[in-house]
Amino acid sequence: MEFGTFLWTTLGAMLTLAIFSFLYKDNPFYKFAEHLVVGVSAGYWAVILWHNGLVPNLFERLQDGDWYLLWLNSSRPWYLIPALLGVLMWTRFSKKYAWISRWPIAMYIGIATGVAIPLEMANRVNKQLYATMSNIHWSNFFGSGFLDTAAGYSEVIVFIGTIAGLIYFFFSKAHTGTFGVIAKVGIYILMIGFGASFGLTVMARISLFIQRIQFMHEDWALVAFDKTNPNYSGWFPAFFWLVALIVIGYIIKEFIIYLKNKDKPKPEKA
Amino acid sequence: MTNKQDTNIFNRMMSIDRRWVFLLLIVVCVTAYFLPFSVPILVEPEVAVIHEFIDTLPPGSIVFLAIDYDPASLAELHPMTYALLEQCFRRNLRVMCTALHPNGPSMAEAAFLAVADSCRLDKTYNGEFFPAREVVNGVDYCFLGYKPYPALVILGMGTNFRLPFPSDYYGTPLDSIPLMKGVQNYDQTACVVNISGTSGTEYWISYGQGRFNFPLALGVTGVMGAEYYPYLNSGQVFGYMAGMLGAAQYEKLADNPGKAIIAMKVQLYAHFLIIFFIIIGNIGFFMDKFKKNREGR
Amino acid sequence: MKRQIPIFLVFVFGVFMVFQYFSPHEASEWIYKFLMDWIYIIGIFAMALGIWSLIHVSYDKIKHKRHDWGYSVVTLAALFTMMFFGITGFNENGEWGFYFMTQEGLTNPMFRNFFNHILVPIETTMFSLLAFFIASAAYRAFRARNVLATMLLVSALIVMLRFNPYFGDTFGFYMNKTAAWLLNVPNMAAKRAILIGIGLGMVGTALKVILGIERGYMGKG
Amino acid sequence: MRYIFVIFSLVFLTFSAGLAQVDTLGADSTLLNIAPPAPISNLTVYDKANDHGHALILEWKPSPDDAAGKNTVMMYEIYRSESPDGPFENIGSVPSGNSRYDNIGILEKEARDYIPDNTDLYYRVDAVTINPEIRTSSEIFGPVRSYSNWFHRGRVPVLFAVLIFGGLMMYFVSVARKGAELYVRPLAGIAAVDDAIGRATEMGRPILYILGLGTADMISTIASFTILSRVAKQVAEYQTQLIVPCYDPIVMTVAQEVVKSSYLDAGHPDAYNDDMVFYITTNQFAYVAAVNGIMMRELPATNVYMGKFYAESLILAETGAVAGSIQIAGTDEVGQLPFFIVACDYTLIGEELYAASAYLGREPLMLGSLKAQDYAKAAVIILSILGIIAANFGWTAFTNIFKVLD
Repeated sequence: MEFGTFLWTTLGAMLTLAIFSFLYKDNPFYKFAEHLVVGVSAGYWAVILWHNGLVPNLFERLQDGDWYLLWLNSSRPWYLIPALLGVLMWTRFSKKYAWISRWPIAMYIGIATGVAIPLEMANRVNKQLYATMSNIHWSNFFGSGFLDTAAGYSEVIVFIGTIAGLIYFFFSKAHTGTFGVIAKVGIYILMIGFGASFGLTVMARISLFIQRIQFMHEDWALVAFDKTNPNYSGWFPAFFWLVALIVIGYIIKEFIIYLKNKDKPKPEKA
Repeated sequence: MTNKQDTNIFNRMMSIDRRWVFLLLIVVCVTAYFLPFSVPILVEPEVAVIHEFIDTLPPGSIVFLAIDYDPASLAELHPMTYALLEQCFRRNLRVMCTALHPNGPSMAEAAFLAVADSCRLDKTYNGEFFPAREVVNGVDYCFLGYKPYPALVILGMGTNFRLPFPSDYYGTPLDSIPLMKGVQNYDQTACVVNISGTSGTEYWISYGQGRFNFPLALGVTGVMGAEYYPYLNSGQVFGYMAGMLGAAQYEKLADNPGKAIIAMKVQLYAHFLIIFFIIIGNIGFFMDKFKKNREGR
Repeated sequence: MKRQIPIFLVFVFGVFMVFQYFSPHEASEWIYKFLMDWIYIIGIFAMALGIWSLIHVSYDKIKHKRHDWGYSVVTLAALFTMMFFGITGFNENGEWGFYFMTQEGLTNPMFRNFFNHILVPIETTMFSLLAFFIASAAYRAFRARNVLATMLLVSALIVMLRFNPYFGDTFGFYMNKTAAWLLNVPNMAAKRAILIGIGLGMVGTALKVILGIERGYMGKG
Repeated sequence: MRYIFVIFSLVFLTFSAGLAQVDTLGADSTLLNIAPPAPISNLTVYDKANDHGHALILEWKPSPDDAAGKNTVMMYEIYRSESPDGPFENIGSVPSGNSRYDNIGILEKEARDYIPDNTDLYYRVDAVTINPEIRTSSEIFGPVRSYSNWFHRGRVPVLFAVLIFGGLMMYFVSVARKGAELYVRPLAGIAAVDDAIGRATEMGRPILYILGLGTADMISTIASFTILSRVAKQVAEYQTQLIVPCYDPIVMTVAQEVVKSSYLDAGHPDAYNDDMVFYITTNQFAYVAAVNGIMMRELPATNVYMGKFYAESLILAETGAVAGSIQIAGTDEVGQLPFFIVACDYTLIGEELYAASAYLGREPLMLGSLKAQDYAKAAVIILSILGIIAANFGWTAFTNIFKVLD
């Protein structure tokens, strides 16, 4: 690895540690990393939207027109409409004409809600409804072995659970009597489902942390001491120790502050 | 929090500062990552059957390895490839390999290089001693490389490997590769193992196994796990490994601990730690309630 | 006027899009795609408002020397640096320059470095904080306070223990089976019930918006 | 899944056909001497239903030598012409074992795969062996025409669902308008919103309102705008501080408008300024980093999360808990609900998010729409019970009524 690349990796490693330091408390390292990433990501996004959004979707479509004719002579002049609407959004920069920006927003929301109505009805209601109308495997009702997912009784439980869950979501009826009992079953099913999916996610989240350990270990620490690297020089471990020193220094500083404040009464946390 | 000076042990158990949870989790994960101890791993039969199958092949048999993944799913799938390749070379089996994913060849090459390196050392697996050996390209393995249109390539190889791949990945004509002598199509291979992070698996099942009836084993990512599991029950696939769990099981079977087992070690102890904290919290909660009830009376 | 025209526009475009779904005709699809382009292009133009807001808030902090104003300098510097690298770069002949209409900026080595060594590590590390938060959330919230909380707790515990090897083969097998069943049966029922509910809620809200009953998004509560 | 894969492979084979032949199978094939396979039979071509035109579907009976007989068929190549005498152009191929080819054209005239509508077309299918020169052509089918359809028949159930639901909605809104009392059961999360604003005022700390990662075209974000307008109005009345960091510029623009008019309605237009609602960045974890910072520095009394949330839900909610804020969440993202339920004080589950605006406003018109949703749910329950009975007695005629085609 070249030294320049290693320096960049070192920066990545420092930023990684800076973010992890937030677990202890908000601190200057985290604040720096946070403000840096906000600026970088906003800039990145602006550039990407320019190059991959505006240029191909608008400029290239109008490029065969002439600016002094307001691109009206281009092959697809109708793309001037969204461009005009986009410019209308900028009336928000003025206090007096800001209300004009409501027009493009209204069109935006009108189009979005209009698209959503049939689409969501189809995907979330009609298709799920059709999916409940399935054949229960009566021949395999008791399934094979312990808690068989494919068994008939499991399918019946899915069906009953769905109905009970839906009943829980009734707004205009109090949860009393039989109705209340079914609604209660519904919320139990929801909670069991939520618990299961919480438990399932733990593994994926721990993996994310393992990957960060791997990054710090293999991509950074090992490289810093890799003498087989043809570009190896004393600067590699020097930068490793520099970062290590900063970390240790910060820990010592925090520890001293902790010792100083240990005997003082803690300020009441509101 | 409501009582100022209520500092009995149960109350403390209920309100451990979360920073202790964080610190312990870091300690546990980092320790488990770096310390070389082992954990038992529950081996499922669908993984064991692959290991068993390859272990009992006569020396010189050809295992066909299809590597269809890219760096995105490398973490889960590389351990499978490594353990499987090492097992094959130690058992003196020969390996043919394709990569029908555009980014697959670099994955396959990395695996061959790393495993060839590892084979240069004497090792003992499952109590059996294996002397060091040199793994030679063209003799012990043949890497065919990448070609587009997986369905047609898989079908073509069913007639003759030389049709889609007149020469291997490094440009050597197949006819001048020692391993390929007398090898025409899948009939001369013992089995096909598809390690895949893409839908390319579908092609191996329907165009490969479906047409040419070779024994097919799958290694897939955890996300794809549930999707292809039914093929195991229908008998189209004889063995199945899914995700990091499957990879760790294979490493365990091969007695060749690698990254998957390390990851599982971390996972296991991290899970234990979380469960430990949940239990501590609940003990505190119940004992506190119990005590308050008694005091109340 | 200021309020009527937007409501009218929402109604017209909304109703048109509802019926567009039922017509696969070429003409209808063309309009659909064109209107989707509108949304997209309006969104990009609005980005200028977003960037302006970011600059304005940061600049305000710096100008009035508010608490931690120094960090806002970092934000602004990073923003302008990134935008500068994004529109400059080297073309095929290795000539440096400003490239607005072509994509040299995206391959600018500094642009890539900022992306790979600042944005990516911070993003992935933020994401990995979830490992810690999932632990602390579990510790704090999984108390058997009542039946509901107990159910949440027990089903999460079973799924978390599903691959535990210390249970031995028999008990481990039952644990694994139970976890798989919980994920495929009650979880499935819960998801389906929620999805249908959400679907109706969405359609209801969207209809209210189109019909002008719901005007909260226009600030008419 | 399988069908998706088949369609996928068909589509890419269309593009690849000519190339694939040379590229993958060109080697030494002249050396192979194979008897020509039997041709396919019963070729039929028909217009693809419910589509935008420019598409036809071919079906045939496979060659007897496909996976049986001499087993020499490698693939089928599809040829098309505008006249029965040719010239026929190769437009695609499918691996053997298939007996269907969807010839989906590109809509632009300049494209290679353009299929003209309302024009006579002729098709032929060749059974091709491993040696591309050894092949057998089928008989020519035609003429056949492709049409564009004005109405999608497969979506009729959706049309009915939308019309009936819309009708219910209009009815109950008009009932409510006439002044009928409509009951809705109390929701804990909703009551908490009022309390939370009061609490913030007492403590003199701000309220943090997060609209989530949705863009303004998502209905959950639009629902969140409505909730924001109610919250902002109350906040303005209590003279508490409000912080709304945004992820999307349009969401920011709309939210500014919403908060501004809420302050106006509450009679405190001067208390509003545009910096209460501000943009951070359109990058998930950079946004989360910044919001986390705001939480730890401003220590809001209450965090309200309403809208679309992804993996960041738990990061936000746990940081909020560290900061000691009361947290109220609502999302329709099913995967994130467990985390909000675990980490927040109150969670609006799925549909409750959409009901929240009606609850907060307590306007009869809004409550009318809740009533319509309840009736629709009742209809879904009844229909699914009827449907499962029908399905298990084999009355597919009933269940098919509800089937939606794409």
